[in-house]
Amino acid sequence: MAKADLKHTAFVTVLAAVALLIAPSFLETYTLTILVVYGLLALSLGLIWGFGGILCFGQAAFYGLGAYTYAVAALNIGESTIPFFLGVLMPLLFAALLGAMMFYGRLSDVYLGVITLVVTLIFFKFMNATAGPEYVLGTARLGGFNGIPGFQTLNVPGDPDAYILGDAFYYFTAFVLLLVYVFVRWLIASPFGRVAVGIRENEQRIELMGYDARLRKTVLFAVGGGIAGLAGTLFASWAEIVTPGLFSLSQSAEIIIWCIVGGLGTLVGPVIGAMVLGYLKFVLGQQSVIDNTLILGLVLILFVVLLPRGIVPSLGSAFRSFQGAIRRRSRKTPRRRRRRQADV
Amino acid sequence: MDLATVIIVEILYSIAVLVLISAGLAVVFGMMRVINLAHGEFMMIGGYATIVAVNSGINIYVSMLLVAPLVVGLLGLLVERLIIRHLYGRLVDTMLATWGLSLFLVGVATMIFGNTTTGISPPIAGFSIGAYQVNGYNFFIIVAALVLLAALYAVLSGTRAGLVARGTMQRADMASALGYNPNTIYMVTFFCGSALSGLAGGILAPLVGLVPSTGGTYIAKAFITVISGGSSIIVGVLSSATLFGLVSQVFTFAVSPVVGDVALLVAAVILLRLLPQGITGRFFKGRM
Amino acid sequence: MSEALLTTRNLTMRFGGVTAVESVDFSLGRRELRCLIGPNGAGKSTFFKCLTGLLKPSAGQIYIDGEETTGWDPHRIASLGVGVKTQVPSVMDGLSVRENIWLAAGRVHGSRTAGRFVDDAIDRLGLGPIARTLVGQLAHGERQRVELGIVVAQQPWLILLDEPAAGLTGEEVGRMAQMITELSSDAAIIVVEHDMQFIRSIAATVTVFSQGRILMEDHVDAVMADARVRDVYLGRKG
Amino acid sequence: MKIQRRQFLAGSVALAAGGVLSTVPGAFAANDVKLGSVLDTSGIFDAYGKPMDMAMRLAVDEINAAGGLLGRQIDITAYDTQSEMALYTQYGQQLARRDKVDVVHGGILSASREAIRQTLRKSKVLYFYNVLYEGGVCDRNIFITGVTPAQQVEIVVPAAIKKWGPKIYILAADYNYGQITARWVQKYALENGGEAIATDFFPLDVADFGSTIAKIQAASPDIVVSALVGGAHLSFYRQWAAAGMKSKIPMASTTLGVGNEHKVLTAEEGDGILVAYNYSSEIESAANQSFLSGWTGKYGDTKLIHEIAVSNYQGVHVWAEGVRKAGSMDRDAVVSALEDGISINGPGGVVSIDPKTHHAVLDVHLMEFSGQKMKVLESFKQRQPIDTQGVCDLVANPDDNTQYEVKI
Repeated sequence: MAKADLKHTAFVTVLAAVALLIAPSFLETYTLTILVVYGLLALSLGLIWGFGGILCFGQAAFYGLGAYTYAVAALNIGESTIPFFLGVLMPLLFAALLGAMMFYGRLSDVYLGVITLVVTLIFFKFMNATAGPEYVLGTARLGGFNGIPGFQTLNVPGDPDAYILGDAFYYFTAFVLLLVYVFVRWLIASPFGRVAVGIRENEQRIELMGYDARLRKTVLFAVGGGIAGLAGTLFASWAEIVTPGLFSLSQSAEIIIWCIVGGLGTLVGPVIGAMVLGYLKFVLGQQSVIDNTLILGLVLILFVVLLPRGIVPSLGSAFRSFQGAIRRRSRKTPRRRRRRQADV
Repeated sequence: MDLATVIIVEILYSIAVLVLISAGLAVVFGMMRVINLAHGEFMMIGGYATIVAVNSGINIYVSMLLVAPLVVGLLGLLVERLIIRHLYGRLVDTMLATWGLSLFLVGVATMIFGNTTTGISPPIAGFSIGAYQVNGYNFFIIVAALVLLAALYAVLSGTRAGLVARGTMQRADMASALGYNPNTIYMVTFFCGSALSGLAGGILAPLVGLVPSTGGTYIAKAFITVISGGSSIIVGVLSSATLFGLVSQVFTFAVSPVVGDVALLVAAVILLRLLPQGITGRFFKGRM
Repeated sequence: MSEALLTTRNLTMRFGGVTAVESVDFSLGRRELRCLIGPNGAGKSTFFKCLTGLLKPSAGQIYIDGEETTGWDPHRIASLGVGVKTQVPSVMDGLSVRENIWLAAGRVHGSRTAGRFVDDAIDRLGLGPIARTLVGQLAHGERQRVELGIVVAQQPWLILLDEPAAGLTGEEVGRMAQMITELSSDAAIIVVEHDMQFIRSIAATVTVFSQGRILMEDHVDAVMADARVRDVYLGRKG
Repeated sequence: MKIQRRQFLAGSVALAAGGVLSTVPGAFAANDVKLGSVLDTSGIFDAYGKPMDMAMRLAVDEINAAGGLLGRQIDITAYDTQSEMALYTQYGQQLARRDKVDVVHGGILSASREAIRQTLRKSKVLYFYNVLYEGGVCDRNIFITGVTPAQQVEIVVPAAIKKWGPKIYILAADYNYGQITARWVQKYALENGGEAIATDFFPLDVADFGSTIAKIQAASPDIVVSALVGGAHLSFYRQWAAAGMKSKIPMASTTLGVGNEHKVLTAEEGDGILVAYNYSSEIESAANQSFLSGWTGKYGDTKLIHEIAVSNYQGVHVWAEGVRKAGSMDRDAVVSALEDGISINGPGGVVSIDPKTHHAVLDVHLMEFSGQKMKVLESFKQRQPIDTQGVCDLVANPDDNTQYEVKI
């Protein structure tokens, strides 16, 4: 099993590396960079939702927190190495705290959704209300609705004047995405990850086996928060400005849509979903025939109703059932399974 | 003294608004275990229906109290047939699909009405309490919320349909055991819930500048109120609306509207942490 | 009963105004096989859930192997070495049979050596042919066996089984009884059960619950012969 | 529109083919002048963005019809940022690096300007930000043709105090613009014998002002000055009128009307509110008449025209004038030409560029809402951007690149 996993991971990583390397001949690297960042963000939710069964309506909170942490730290410190790590660490710690509060309180389902949503809203409202001069962290004004511009973007560690920009920045983010992908695959294949999947499937059973589900969910949630924060950090460096819009509900909605469209229970699915829809959004921005929100909404409805497992798993199972037909083995409809996964 | 009266009126008013904006969502959630995240957009459409009706010469009360609920109720029927009924029993999937619906409706409204703010004037003049002028329409809203709660109570406790509804709330298979088609019940429920959303949208339309994205400002509050209230429709909504209305207004007066909003949200987090099943999951169990 | 493995003292569980379990003093010896019976609502399932930690008792104490476990979370109780099978098969539908059992074995034996115990459990329960099938696709009886496999793989010294024979075919019931008898050579077992035939076939001591209290405790044959038991249990069951 | 659709289709096809998309707007002659535009023409800010887009296209049409710039036609590369900040960064980079435009006009909110300003500066693409804003941007690569708070406040506040009395209650949107404008109101109130007795800030999504209205009454000011922004805040004026306050406490505003709010409010709700802007369609001048008839010719009616649409229109013409004077498309040449003291005669009056700040010197008109129109009471010629002038001098420090917090 571990061997098959390894093979799978290696295969996907190499394929993705090749795709990311040749992509710049088709698209500008600044567009590709943001698509990769979106992919990373989708991966964070794909991990905790698809493999831990934790539906977080507020993944944007960690994304925004990562971006703001980086921006504030970069303004204060100047050199980007420490801010970069803080941008991952802060959301990770915050997610751990929030997760502990929720999971040790035995909240589930809808209530989990409400709390994460509400926490995101609090961030959104608070950040929007920080326009006054009294909201200063060190030398960084939080800036309210207008956000924080003009901070140091990513540089070669130790050399604040050697900016990582343009193509170099793209290759860096692509490398980060692959690295995180491999890390997450390893995590899922590890005993910890297997138990996490067990929790998604049946939390009570896992508890009755003697595992502490609360602790494991908290850890998984924190890892997801850290990855989202990493995406936020990279976004900040790409956009050169952070605004409260990062915490908005529509941002959270988009992450969920990416995962649904790409497919839950896989890691590649959400990443692909994010990239495809992210690109679609840019393309749609160049036309004014149909309202973009309308299209996004329609995509979400159609996927939930017609293709609830998302693109990648559907393709996968189409392939398997093709194999299955050859081997003349009958299987029960897999639809039931997905329903369980989504409802945990 | 006058100021105290004004503040009390404002608190009652904000509780009433929470009741109005949550009622439709609560009915659908309480009866069907479906969370309709397009609820805010249903309200927005109720608002537009009212404005269009008023502008085409229909009496404002007729527009708010009749046209808006009817239009949105019918829309709800359509939505139930096309989307919701494929997803019964899948709470999270319905949330996602209705989220998609909400985006879709915002898009449609934008294409029809544009993002320009529109609105109508409230039909009731302001009057004074001592040295203070207050918005007369606030009283209309407080009365509307009271009437709505009373009507809900009357229907649920006094009619045959209400009995079936309460049965269904307790156990989903009760209706079919009693010989009713659950499909019909769900359809009727969703119609009523949507109509209530439309009504709320219609009643609030004269107070706010309406834009297609207006729904977003309501959904979060309605969602939080309903979930925190728990599964009982009337007691749940009333208790959580009272709590949140009180908290947010007190902080709004004492500090600022932002702090009021944040206080409401923080109160919700604390409440859910302490009572993970909502208020009526712990107290008033089994009430309506 | 000087060597009691599990005792409860004055155990009480109330839900709102209803007292489901009232001042129960219960004791189980090492390697003892005990059945709990009683009519619906007698409190035996509530009692069972208090033992596993799924419910926190309102009053009273529980001791397992000398430690007080009152109010512990299920995972702490389980990690003492207690295996639990719930009423409705509690398994992980999205994972294969093997993965289900591996998770159980992995916690006790560590992920490196777990494989051996997994194979062993699969063999003992005859799950070999379906080891790679997703549990969600199995029939009810097979799922019951998978859950038992999960329990077995943990190698517990105390096993709590809630209605293991429910919904099984005649042949499967026989196999389950045999399995339980086998297990009882290494572990103490509590079985909550309705099926008198089944209880007879494992020939155990029986504790009868009625209205939240223990009505009597004796060998199955004596219990069956008792008039009070017939009144509250068999009589009502009709 | 047609071109956009073609782009859309091209994009979709490219998407289907796995992202094979390198040149989208390629259907133009190579030596055309390329004007880039980034505006929110959809999403919550489209009420500002759409008319701005229309105004920009009208201005370009006029220039092209008159023979273009330096004998070359202008073609437009326009992106809709969908009211989302991340898309500004995206399209800003796209305009500078892929489309290689000669100038960018656009940005609405200050945040959107800051999202693209540095990118355009680094890529040496001239940038025009044509919107009423909080002031203080000091950057040689940018020109700003909208009014700033001091230009408005120095006119509207003294007029209001003279008319109604000294005690002022300030309501402002809780972001840079509102915060800074509120301070200017406080300053000019003091200088004119008035006093700001209270200042409240509201996040942009606050729509319920009941408690605020009660608080204002408790303070009983002579005037309410509002710098509220957006659709949700419009509720304030409605609730204010509904409470019967309109006849009791008069109001002045620095923002109401910028998004055509005077046409959304009824006459009863709006009448009598005092404002000061660069433009009103009621201005009687030849330049305005020809602008209005041009707009009618292109779009049918003039109801969408608003303050910042006119700013955008004037901005495009200012830029064109600069190019003509420079006789070249070279950025540095155009900047120098603009710094030389260019002026045009726009619909809102004469617009000239202040070389020290790259901000506009404008006519500001004191106006009053009346029957859903803005009636001009008095015009003030050529008001200097004194707020930004206090902190910024690009003649002395051409390498400056900051948005100053204007000192008051």
